[in-house]
Amino acid sequence: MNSLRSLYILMLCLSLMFMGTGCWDQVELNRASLITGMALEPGQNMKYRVTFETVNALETDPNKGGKGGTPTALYTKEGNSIAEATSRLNESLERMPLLAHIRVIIIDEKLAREGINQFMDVLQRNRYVREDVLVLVAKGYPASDFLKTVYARGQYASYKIQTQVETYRQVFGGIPRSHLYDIAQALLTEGRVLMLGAITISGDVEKSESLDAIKTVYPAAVVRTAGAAVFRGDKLIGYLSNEQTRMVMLASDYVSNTLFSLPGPGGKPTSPGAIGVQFYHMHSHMHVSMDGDKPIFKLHVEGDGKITSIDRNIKLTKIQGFNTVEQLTSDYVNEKMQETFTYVQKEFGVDVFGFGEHYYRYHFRKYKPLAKEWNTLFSRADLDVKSDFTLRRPDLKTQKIEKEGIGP
Amino acid sequence: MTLSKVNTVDTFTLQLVFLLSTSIIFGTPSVVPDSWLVGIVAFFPACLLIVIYSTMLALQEDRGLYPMLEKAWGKVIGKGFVLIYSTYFLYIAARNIRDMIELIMSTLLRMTPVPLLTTMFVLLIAYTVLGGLHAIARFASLILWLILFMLLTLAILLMFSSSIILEQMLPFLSKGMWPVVKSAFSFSIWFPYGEIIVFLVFQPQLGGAKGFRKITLYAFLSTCIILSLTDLIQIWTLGLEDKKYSVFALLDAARLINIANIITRMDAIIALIIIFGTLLKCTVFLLACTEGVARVFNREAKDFAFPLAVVAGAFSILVTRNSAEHVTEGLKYVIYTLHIPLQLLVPLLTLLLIRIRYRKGATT
Amino acid sequence: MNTDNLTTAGEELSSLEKVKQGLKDIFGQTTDLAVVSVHVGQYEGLLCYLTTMTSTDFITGKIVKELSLSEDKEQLSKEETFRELEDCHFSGLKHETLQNMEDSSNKMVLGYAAIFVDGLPLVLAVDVRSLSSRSVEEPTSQNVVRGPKEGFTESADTNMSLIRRRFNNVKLRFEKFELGYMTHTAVYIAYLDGEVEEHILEQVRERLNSAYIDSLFDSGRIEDLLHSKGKSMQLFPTICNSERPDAVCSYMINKRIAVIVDGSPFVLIVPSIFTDFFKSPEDEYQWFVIGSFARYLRYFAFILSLIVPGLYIAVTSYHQELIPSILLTSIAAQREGIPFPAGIEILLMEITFEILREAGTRMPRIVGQTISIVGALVLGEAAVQAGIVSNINVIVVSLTAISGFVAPIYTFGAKVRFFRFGMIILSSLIGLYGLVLGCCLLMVQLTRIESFGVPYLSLFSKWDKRRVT
Amino acid sequence: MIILGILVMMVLGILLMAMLDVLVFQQPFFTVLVQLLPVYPDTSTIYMIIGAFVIAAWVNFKMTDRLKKKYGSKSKNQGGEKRDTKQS
Repeated sequence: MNSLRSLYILMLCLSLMFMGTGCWDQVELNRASLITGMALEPGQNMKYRVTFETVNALETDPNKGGKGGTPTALYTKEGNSIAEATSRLNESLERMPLLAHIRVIIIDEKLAREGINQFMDVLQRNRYVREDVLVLVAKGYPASDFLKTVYARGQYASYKIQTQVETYRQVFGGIPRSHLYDIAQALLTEGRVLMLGAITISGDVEKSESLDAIKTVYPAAVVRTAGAAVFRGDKLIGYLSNEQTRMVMLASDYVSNTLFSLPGPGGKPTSPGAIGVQFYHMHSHMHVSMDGDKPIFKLHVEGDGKITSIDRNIKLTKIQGFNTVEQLTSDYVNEKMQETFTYVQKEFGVDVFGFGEHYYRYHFRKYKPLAKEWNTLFSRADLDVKSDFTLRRPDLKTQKIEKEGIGP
Repeated sequence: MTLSKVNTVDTFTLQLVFLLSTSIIFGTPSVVPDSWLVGIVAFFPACLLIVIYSTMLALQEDRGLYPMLEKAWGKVIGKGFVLIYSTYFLYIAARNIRDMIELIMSTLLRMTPVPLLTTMFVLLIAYTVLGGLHAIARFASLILWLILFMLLTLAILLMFSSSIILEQMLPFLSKGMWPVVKSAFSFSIWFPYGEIIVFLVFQPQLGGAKGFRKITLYAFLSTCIILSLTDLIQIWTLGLEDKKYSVFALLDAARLINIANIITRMDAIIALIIIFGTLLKCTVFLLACTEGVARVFNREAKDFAFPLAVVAGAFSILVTRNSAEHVTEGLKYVIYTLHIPLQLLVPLLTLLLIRIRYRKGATT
Repeated sequence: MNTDNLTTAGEELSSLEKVKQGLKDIFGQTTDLAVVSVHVGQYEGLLCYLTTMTSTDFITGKIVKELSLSEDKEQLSKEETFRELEDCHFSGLKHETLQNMEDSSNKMVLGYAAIFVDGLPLVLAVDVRSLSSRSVEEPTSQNVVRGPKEGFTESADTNMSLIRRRFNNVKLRFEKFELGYMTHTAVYIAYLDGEVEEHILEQVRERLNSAYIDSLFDSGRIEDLLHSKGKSMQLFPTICNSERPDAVCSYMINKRIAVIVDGSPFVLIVPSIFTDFFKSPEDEYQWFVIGSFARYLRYFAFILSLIVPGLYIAVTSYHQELIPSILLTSIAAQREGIPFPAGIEILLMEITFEILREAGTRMPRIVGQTISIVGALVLGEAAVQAGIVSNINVIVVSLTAISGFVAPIYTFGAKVRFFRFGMIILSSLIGLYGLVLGCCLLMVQLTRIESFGVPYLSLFSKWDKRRVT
Repeated sequence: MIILGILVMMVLGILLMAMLDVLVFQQPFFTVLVQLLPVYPDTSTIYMIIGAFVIAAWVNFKMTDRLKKKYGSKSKNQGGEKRDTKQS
């Protein structure tokens, strides 16, 4: 038996030796670098130019206190496909690229106009790129500039852009859901149009490449959300502003809390006496019906919120006060919705609101014959918006603080 | 070792985990949009299978499948059929190992050589086979808790990360009911439910005809419910259209979990749970195969465990060259050439033969 | 005279000289052999005993007083005095009459005093055994906050009395076995008649009778003997041991048998299943919610101590996509300058921890405190400062080490630490897949073992009567 | 007998797979069989099959028992008086 026992010990040592070298799939953390952002642009002599944002781990850790270098390093590679560009990354990067932690993919405007479906496949097929990666369209600036912006506290650009977009959607709702998964979803489902978030830069990019850009109070260049990019099929056809995107998102029930500021009685948006109404739970239901060959869209928006500011004196102690504000908000929202609807009909002629998808899901048989020319039908349709909002409470003050008469 | 009955709850869990384990990875083949209906529709013809098998058992005082084959077809042909069934079980075990390895290679590892992974897995299976049916039944109840817990957390986390949209299942029966019924009859009845024939082999230990009928009915019912629920979750998250394009639908559904960027990236855990399931399923198949081969070459069933397991591993590498061949073979050809004859025709013929042969003489 | 004496030493014991010579031959020059000439009735006699097996005042108090009483009786023949001595004087003590020298010497070794009468072939052996043993103290290895503080001691008699005192029940049975043909140690099994499964009792008796070992000093030795025969290497212990009489009694109530070995404070509980190793008696004395919470905590700690090092290696060097990005960047930042791969680093720290633990137990108590200070501060901090080991590695190793000690039964904890090394090696070879295979192996092993026909880990199946393993 | 069993199962398995491949690839039986045999890229399956046969031989000729007899270790609890050395 003891000969067998010595055999066991020998095997154990063998496996230990094996362990030292580590086997096939082992990628040591200090011999790998995280890729957290990608910017896709049309290349000069190759089809695509891909800029990778790699993270220098020591810098991103504030309490670790790196040597003050920039937390990220950008590498640009050209290739006839995204996969080729990624595999050529090691021409200049010495470590193994880890694609698992990509947060943001920024597509250049020119590429988006040619159609994004031709190069999207590698991102959907690769197991490392998660489905909840943000895909954004760069408006007005080349895509790689967005990764050049620098921020304090060791934050890297793509982390900042992702958190900014997420919080903006929660607070205001002015940017659509534009994850990788939504692209596949939009391209496949009937009657649904692809809408991606658009971002732009305010400030001058050249100055913001080095760390001293964040020493000034007013940062040199800041990434700003710019509403939504509308696609016909997979080709970019135009942009919507933040407010219009919010209205479209509200129609397709993606917005839960937002704030409307109703203009004063003067009729012009800048007239004094505006009222701010904050909503926390908003829902919208659609109903699509065909009248002959003209579709009728009924949209019912409900909201539950509170009054945040009144610039003119409305007595909120009386029920009448609340009713007037609710009436004002619903008129404002109906009017804005109608405005956006006609703008989209004229400008893009593409069903951005999701009425087609609703009709496809709930009345498949009726929708089937119309499927081909739904967009033309959409641009002829008319919208009937009904919204009822309930405002619960005026926060801390009953009405606007003004002196009514003499004495208390 | 006296052959004592495995208690009923353990048999139920064994059959349930056996039916659930591989069909969870791929779900019912999404040839038809409403694939979750296919699972439910396939339940009723599957009961027909139970009826055939339990009458076979009742006729022969609960002796296993192999003695019944020999009794019905006589010594030589009977032994031939036993060998055919053993190869059939070995082949399915090889296919299951191949499925699992495909999953591992596309979610967890990349460059590790497949033969090494298969050999380690196969040696583990052989070790479990040595344990005998009682140990496997208890192991099944352990895994059942794991699988149910995993499915539950998956559903809850998906709900919290608000990626379950009920509307996505909606164009309900857009192509009408007939494709669903057709796919139920041509695929789903054989794939998860038909494989219950393996349990005919261990009948003396699993509680005879009456027990078999009752337990398998409950097992089929709960499998049908759990499977259609998993399919529903996949459809709710991925949408009817997108489900066709993902190789591992449950995995893609699990990748959508993202709660405040902390509880995210759960897909590897799904892959791990499926390893447990496949381990159990291959063990049961190999146990049946070793039983058959031992019966033909009249040696102890335990001796065949390790060699046969390694052969199954070798077959799992040889069985297909690429996944397209794997899928087409699995969906179309294996069903017509293997599942239908061996799960339906041969049992029916054996039934008739026994009834004719032993109608006149006393039932020996 | 000497020669024939040797041959006939067994049968005829008439003259005292022969007896003395016979004893000299058997016992040699052991200093603790006492041969005292004494008066039995009116006749000369010899009192022989081993001084180490009894206390002197016991001998003077009991035996000598009785013998002197028998002196002033009237004239009786040798047999009557011997009978009278046996019936009335020593009736209180356990005694036997023997014929030959070999039996009497065997009895003397077990703590009996042998009384020879000149010219009478009979020998009276009286039980005078009274060993000084440790008094009942608090158990060292399994202590509880709320619960009795009594622990078992080395002597089997006090252990049995501790158990009997808790069971004022006629059904409690003790059975004596003798093991080890060199040491003849006494092994008792205690059980509640009617409660215990008959076929388990049969197996235990059969195993103890057929046990073939030369010496037995601690109950640990017979643990693997009590295992079922022919089973290959069992990864998990199937016999639970405990130092606390209340724990043993609570086990005995739900159908267990206690095996008490003379000379070892650890009483074995047979058959024991997986959940017994996580039961500490304290759980019953508290509110059941807290008790069960503590128990689930132990299960969680058991799993933690097995899985966490393997998981750490797999996640940092094989599947980076499994952990959120912020956590990964912070780990990457810490591991920037570390020379070793994660597997070797964890193994290094585990081995240093094992050395520390071993030194802590072997080191005499007073110096023990320094070990923990040296270990934690010097090795942990210095290694991190020197950049050999990363911070998170120290956290992982210490977390697993501590959670390894949560199992109430020490031997179980020791085995779990052994599996952890296996998991580390597996997960550093092929990542998470290896870890899962390791878990599968353990789970398969768990569900396969049966201790005495009782399934080791079964959620549903009750005890299986007919299985014999 | 075990080696024979394994051989039979091997042949039957390969025949089954070849039959299925004939159906799937619609090629004649022999070309399919050649592709199926453990030639590149599955050369490792040859080692596995050889391994299977080695284990089968090992179990068939009860090598472990022979090895035990040959260098059976002097287990500790032997020795002492010449009792009947019944191995426990």
